[in-house]
Amino acid sequence: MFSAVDPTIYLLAAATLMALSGVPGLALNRPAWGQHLAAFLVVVAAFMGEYAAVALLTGSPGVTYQVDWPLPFGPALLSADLLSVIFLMPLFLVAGCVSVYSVAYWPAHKHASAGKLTLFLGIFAASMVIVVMARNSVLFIMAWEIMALSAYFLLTSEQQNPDVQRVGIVYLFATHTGSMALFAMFSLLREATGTFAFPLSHSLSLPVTVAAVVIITALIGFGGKAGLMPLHYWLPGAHANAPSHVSAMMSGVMLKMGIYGILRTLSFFVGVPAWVGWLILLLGAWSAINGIAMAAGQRDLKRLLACSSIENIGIIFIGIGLALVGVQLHAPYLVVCGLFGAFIHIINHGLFKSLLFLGSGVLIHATGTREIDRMGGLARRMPITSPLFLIGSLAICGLPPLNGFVGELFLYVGAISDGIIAPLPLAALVAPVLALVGGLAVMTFVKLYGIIFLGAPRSDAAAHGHEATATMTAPMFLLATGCLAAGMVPVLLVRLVSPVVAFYGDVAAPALARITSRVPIVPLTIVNILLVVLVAVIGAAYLLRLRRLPRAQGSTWGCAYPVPTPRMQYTGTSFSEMMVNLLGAIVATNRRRPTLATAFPAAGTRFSYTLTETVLDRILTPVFAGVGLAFSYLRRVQHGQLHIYVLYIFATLCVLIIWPH
Amino acid sequence: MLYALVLLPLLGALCAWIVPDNRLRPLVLPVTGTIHIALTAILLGAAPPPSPGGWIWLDPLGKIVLLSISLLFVVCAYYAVGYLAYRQERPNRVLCMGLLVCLSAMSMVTMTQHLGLMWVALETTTVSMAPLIYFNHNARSIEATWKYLLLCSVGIGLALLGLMFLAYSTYLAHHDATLLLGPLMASARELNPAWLHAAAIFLLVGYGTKMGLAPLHAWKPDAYGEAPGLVGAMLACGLVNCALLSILRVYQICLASGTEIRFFQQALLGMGLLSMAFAAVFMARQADFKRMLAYSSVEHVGIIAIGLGLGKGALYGALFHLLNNGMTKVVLFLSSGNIHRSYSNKTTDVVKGALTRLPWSGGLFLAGFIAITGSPPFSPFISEYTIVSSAFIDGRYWVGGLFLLFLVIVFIGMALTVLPMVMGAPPVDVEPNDYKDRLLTVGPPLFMMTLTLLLGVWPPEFLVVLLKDGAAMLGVLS
Amino acid sequence: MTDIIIHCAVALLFPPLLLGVIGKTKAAFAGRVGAPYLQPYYDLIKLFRKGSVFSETTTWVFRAGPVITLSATLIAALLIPLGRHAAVISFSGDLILFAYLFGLSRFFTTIAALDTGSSFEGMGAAREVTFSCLAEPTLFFSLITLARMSRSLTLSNILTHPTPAIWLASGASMLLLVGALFITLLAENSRIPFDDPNTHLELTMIHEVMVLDHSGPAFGIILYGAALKLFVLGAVFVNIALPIATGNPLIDWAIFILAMLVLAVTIGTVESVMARLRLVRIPQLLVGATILSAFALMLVLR
Amino acid sequence: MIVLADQLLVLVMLINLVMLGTSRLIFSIRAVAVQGVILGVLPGLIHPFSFHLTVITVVIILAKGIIIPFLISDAVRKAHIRREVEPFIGYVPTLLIGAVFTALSFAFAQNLPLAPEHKDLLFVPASIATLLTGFLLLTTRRKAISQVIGYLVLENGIFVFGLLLSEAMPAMVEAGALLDLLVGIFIMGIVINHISREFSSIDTSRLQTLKEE
Repeated sequence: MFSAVDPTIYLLAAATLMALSGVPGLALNRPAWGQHLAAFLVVVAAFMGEYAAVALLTGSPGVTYQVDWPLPFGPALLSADLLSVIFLMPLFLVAGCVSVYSVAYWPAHKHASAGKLTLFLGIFAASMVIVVMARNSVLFIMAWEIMALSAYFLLTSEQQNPDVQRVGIVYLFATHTGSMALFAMFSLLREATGTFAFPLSHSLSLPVTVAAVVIITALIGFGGKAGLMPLHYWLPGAHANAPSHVSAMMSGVMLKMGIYGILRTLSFFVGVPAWVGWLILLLGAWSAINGIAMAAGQRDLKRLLACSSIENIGIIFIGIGLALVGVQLHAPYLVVCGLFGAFIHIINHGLFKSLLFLGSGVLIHATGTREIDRMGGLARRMPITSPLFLIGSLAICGLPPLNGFVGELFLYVGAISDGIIAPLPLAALVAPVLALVGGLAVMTFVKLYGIIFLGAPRSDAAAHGHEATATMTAPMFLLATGCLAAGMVPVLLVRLVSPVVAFYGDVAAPALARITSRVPIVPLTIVNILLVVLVAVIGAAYLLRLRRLPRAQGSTWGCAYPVPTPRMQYTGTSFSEMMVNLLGAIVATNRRRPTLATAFPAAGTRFSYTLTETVLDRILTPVFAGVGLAFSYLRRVQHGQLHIYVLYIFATLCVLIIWPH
Repeated sequence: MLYALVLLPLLGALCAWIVPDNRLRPLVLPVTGTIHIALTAILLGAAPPPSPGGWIWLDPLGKIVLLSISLLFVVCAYYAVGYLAYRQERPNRVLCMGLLVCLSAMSMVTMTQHLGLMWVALETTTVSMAPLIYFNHNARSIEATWKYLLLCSVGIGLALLGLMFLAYSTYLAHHDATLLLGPLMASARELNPAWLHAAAIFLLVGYGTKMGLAPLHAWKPDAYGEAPGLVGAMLACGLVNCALLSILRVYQICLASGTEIRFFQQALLGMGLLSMAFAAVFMARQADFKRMLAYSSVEHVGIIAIGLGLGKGALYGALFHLLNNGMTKVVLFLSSGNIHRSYSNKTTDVVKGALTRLPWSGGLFLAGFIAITGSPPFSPFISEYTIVSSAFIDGRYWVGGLFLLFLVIVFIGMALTVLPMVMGAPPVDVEPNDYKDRLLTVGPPLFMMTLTLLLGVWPPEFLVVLLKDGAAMLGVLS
Repeated sequence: MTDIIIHCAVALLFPPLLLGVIGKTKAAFAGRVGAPYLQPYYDLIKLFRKGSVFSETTTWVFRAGPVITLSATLIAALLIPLGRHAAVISFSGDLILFAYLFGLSRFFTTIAALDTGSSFEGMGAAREVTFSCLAEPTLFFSLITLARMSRSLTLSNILTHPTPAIWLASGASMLLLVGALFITLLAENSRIPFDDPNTHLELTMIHEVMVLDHSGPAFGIILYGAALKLFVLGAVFVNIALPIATGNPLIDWAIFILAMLVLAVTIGTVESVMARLRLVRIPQLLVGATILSAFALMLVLR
Repeated sequence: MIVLADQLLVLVMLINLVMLGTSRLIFSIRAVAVQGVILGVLPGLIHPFSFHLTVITVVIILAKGIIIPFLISDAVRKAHIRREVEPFIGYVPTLLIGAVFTALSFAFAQNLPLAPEHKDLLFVPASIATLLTGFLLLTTRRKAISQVIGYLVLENGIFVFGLLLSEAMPAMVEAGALLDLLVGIFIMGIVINHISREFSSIDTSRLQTLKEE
């Protein structure tokens, strides 16, 4: 049924459409029309893209397109294999949702930057399509850099804000260092293969040191983009300060491009060195624990979500690491489950993180702040957003019956089944790590959801919050439906991902079926349904009971204190204070503790703490300051004294003369 | 027709001298520039054969540089009309004449095969630009002019001595001194190595001073900083490229000699890396954005030198970068000139929020920054990537690694200067003047930026062939 | 089939009795007569007949909390083997689901608490999620230790795997496991020394303070859910600590119920002889339990 | 005749040392003028007579011996300065360095092979010594005028070497070189005038506002 037209051309057409979607808006003198048109175009492109992705997944062969461009890097090759598809699916979905959302969230009549934002959003999405389709390293780098730069322009939409400027510079620094690492990596590959085209998969065997350099540079370049610790330092600030729908794209899709890069690079090798798997596993675990620990202590809604992205990226890396370790240990369960876990989590994270970021946009729209300690009680005022946000929160905690659980389930099964009986059963430690991460995630998102939506409003803005328009909630609804469907019927996800795992992990179909059969997909569905039925039954019984019995309204029990005020509620700060204290070894905090003179603190006495961004605040900033100081000494050679300048010329002459011929 | 390239600007200069009206006079520039680039276009398609004496021949290397300067000039010429219209308070006779004389001399540099004549033309460009640096007539600009003049004169003097050494080495070989490129290359293997070596050193230092390779670059920040943006663009693109062409000629001779090239490449490589390092150190926290552009020019001259020093595949990149750097620098200098005018200030303490006050100029400056730091889809990326990848392909990992390291430092330094300039809110305490973006001050750099984008994505066929021919002349087997 | 019916019946009906036994034990230690064994049942029946008071700040989350918590716990109860009999629902990998169901119930308990806007309930919720973070790795260490021993991913196999023979073979690690699990059991069910359900000072409570505002049937559901949770985790503990199987199903059931009652008495004893720990000490004890279980895993892997 | 050329070259080198040792600007200018005249005479001594040669001799003597010194001394008069004050390195040390440089240039010249007809001449060492003297003046003197003089000396050094080639090279190049020199000095003179007007002094140590912090 898909054989008529090659799906790859659909993808390219979709990319073109998205790239150009913002252009009419610049020409039209009614910017709002341009925005609507752009949203329409992106949605069309998204449908085309999803259609092509499904076609490729169902076995339609992809064609490689070759463009003979006049640059000295060989022909530009474009094609989409199954690895590309797994990244394209969330990309198109999120891009479509975000573009619809942006019409109401960043309307042209309120924001002068809307035209620019729309333009770059289209270019951003299109460049990512090209990133996963490029089969020539220079084309890849170009698309990669366009992606990185358009992300920069997107996140600095509010460029007059000094915070935004600062995080913009940090982001640029991070992405540029990463790009330089990639320059080195691809140049080394070019040296090894003699062509700028990507090597075929499993065709490359390099000397040990070269392979090590290639992989390390790839980890720096791609891992930095993905937000892998310790190169995550740009991420919290960037995601927090970008417009929310941009954060959704960046977190839901762009971070995955880093993962794509690493997966693609690793696929070149005949055999990946043994240490790589362990290193990735370690970095993944570190990112997961540290990321969620950072998230736990945040008060800024979007910074919290951003830190949780680091955690999720860590989980994906744990999956990849398990797979690599599995290859090395000849443990098929580990390979298959690791890959399943990673791929499923890639899709899932795209769904629920975008959902949460879009939700945060609605909240910011309604309250005008990102501080969760100034929100509260919004569930009453936002009857649609609130349950959608709850679904996202449950999903991101990996709780059944939502989709987040499915990916983690695979990782657990992999770690416990094969990891535990391996000669070096370190991989099994993934299970307690994931458990700890899961526990922290529950804490974090209970706090997030509870403080924002529940209780009484903590500020006027929160008290007058309002529900968003349908253009904003509809995309969220779509994403939430995705979370729910994938979680209730996980077989959907498994069917989606199996061809990709078979393709990437080079696993034969029978082996794949044998291994997936050990992962409780069908029982999980049954249990999920049972759970829903139970909730429905108990809930119905409870409600019936409630209707029969007398009920009264009252104020919250204040433990005999008669006039409780909203300010007496627990805040996000107080909620996580204990945990942050316990996590002192992982995340450093900067506490501002008031000095108390009398038994009762004076009015206006505040206790607060902020998390120290260890890499940024403790390492990079001092290093930069030191280098700046050193440079300021070096700069004295340009002292303005002409005769010494002449001496420089003379000295150069002398040096060249005595230089060994 | 070749001679027209030289004579036409001189004629223009004469017109500029004659026209009495300060308002009308600048119009000579675009007229001349347009005809010049039209002639260039024709000549690029079909260059005449070498002149009978062999003195005049527009070879591929010359064509590349000619294309670059002609483009530069026409863009600057149109810009000048808008710029000088805004600065009517200053007499512009000297400026117009200087630009035209410089164009004439630069055209001469590109087409001559005689190193002596080339030297004369190059010295003419130096001298003709001196009064233009002094355009603003204040203490700072006189200081800059003085330093420029003295250092460049010393440099050009050393180059002259180098030429004499070269001539003497031919004299030793044949009892007949010549500075014609053809005979020099034909007999390069017979030249006395000691004299050739000395010649190479003196020419490198001499022309290197003109080009601004570290540590010979000391005049650059001062001159670029104090000259109007327009003149800065001429210096950074035109003069630098002409000096570079002279170095390329020496490179050709060294290559033909077979032995000297190793030293020459090493020296270029060393100075190139040093230039990038210098630029990296000076770019960070640069308080004056025009001086920052000067250091960026030092950096890019260094990149080209590294490309030449690496040889082989990097040569294509070096030649392409010559073109790209020029084009991007023009955008940066012209838009920075606009920003300077609008704020009446060029320190980054005051200049903030340029995107808000001058959306076009600010945007162009930002785009230029992105382009010059080697980000796709702009053309400098292509050339820089060619150079760095061929460093790795040659197995010169240290060169490649240092190159990338310096690029990162330069990028950070430049970002820390540029981004606060263009972003944020414009200062409130500085009285805004009536300067606005106009078609004539924004259109030319915008055109150049578009061209940069085009070359970065799909360079036209003729250019690719031209660059390949040029690289072939420098030793790449096409 | 009989086993399934017995399983469901025991799981549904038995849990409140555990609370009654614990109460009685504590009363005995205090030298009081104490409430009857069936008092929790009376309480539940009474609560289901009472009217409710709702705070103005609450939303549907407040009502959904107890319902979802109970549902999740019920399903967890179906996943574990009782009395050496396979669980009602049993599949490979169910141990992970088991642990995560508690996560789900915790999520809803705590957000229901936050829904009231009470500072005390917020405090309780914060403590609950914080301490359970520390308890969770222990559970997983224990489970993977057992999974490694039994080479299975099914709770029914894992939990029925320990036999007296295994106890003899690797007693040290089993002992460590049992110790760790007992601490987890106490912590997860908010018993002394972690929490005192009978205290009257809200500032020191964990679980009880979270349900201050619930009343009527909702409170009944919560009470029942808590008992069920105690039962489920207790059953896990008993399966490991008392690995006696006779082969006769009915005798096994009897042994199981007896063992559970003994466990209740033990908990009651612990509650009577120990004081509640200071809040800051609780994490230390929990981390200690984690280390015990990790050590057990190491011994098994050796 | 050739011997005379050698003696003149020695004189050129002596003048170098004189310039390094003196503090009086007018005296330096005169010394440069003398050096220029000598350079003008030199071609006539080493090449057979021709019309071309006569023209060159006249032009060089005019330019180097008369016009340029006049321009500079005019600037000196206008700026009311008499002597170089406080060079960056004292007169005696510069003199000593100059002597060392002269010795070094002899050693350096030994390494360069010469055509047989130039074998016994001092052109190469004299050229290099003069060049180095020019550098020394440029790097040690404070006044703009002194630096121009240093530049002139540097050019003279180059010119001395050029004499070896004056026969073999086309005239056009020499003429061009000379013209550029003239124009360069002329513009330098103008610049110096502007400097003295702006700063009421032509002490280049004042010209240090353009620098990095």
